Amino acid sequence: MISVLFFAKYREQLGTAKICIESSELGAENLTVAELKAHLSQRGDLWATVLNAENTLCAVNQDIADSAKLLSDGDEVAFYPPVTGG
Amino acid sequence: MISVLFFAKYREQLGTAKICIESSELGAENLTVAELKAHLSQRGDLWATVLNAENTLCAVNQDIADSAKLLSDGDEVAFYPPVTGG
Amino acid sequence: MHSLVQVSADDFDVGAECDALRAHSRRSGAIAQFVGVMRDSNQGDDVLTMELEHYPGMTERRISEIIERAAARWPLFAATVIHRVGVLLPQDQIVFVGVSAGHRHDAFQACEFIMDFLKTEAPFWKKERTPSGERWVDARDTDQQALARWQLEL
Amino acid sequence: MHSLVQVSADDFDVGAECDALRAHSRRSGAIAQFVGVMRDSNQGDDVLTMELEHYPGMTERRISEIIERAAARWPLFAATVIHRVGVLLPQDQIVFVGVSAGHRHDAFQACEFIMDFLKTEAPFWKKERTPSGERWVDARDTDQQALARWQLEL
Repeated sequence: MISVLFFAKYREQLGTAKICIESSELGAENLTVAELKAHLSQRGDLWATVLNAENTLCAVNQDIADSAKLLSDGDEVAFYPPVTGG
Repeated sequence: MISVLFFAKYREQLGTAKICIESSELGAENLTVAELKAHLSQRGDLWATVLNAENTLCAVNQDIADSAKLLSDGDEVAFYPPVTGG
Repeated sequence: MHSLVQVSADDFDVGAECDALRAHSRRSGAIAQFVGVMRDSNQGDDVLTMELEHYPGMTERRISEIIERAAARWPLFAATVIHRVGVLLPQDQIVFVGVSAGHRHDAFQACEFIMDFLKTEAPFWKKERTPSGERWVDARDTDQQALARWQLEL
Repeated sequence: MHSLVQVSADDFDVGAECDALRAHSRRSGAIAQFVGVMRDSNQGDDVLTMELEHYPGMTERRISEIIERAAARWPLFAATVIHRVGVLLPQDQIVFVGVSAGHRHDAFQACEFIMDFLKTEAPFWKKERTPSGERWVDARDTDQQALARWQLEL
């Protein structure tokens, strides 16, 4: 199972803070972040827009990750807009 | 009358924090700082050494001044070593 | 080096944090600090309240990692980073960064370095409530540009 | 711009000074602060106490003038400089410089600028008491060198 978190504007736009996806549902064993994005984009235009926006950031297990990052069962993936703290 | 102040190491070395010099004693009406130094240097070797040390700083009426600065009656002149605050 | 990272809804006491840095710095002498304060306006609009969201766990990790990078670059005695989350009002304190070092220039540099990277890497997001409604604050190009300095300067 | 200069034997409260800067900064958002702390050693010797002498009147004038130069160079909302005199013990606070500005880089720059010029222009002198006797602290070349930055940078 992979957990996928959404923050801030994305959390509001998608109406969810966290989804859990069973490995069986993903169809492949070791997906990349890009492949996870493609899979989630099937959920609708809004998902495709948020996930593929140029400035969407991704973290895997709380470390910043790029699209080529390979995922494993149990990983925590997060998608979020540029940060605005401080 | 001109007041002359000494600070820190110079105050200790000369054994005085402040002297007052009557205009009549100075011999001239409008002395420069350099002339005041020459006048005070007559007080002894220690005075000459302190006043003519390369890094001795001077202020006239609490503004930093150089040797060419012209003094007037009532002025407050200060001689001090490089500062070490902060 | 002693470091402290705190992310919480609670306000912080700048005097107490400075005292703590001082206690870790008998041989240091120089403490540089930054306090970020909530403004009462942004982009021409009054801001009534601001809500700060973050990514619990990752936030603390990223801040600790930024402090480690600063400590690798400048000799530091101690560093403290406190960031608030939740609802804030104008003039509330948002963030504290404090650094103690042997030399004041190192303390200033490390403090500003930590702030600059916190601004661009730590997962916090601000939502403003203005008289005309709520809006998420957009990231600013100037914060990205501020990072360029740290590649050029020593 | 609001400015405060205080030279006194009394200790200062960093938290209260930060609060005061905050109160003058509804539209600012960025407060940079420096606290100088007495070290327990210098040039390899233990320092038991330190006595700070100054030139009353001139000290305050020079510090005010340094703040004005900083305010002419960066847009500032408020600046506070507090410097202690008299006898201090290791870990005692010596100096506080706090600056609030619209942008954090301006606040950092102005704060460091004020410290650098205070170090070289404000008439303070330190005398240390070590186990082997008293000595006046010598001015450091590095403090003069620090000024060079302000001619080069903007």
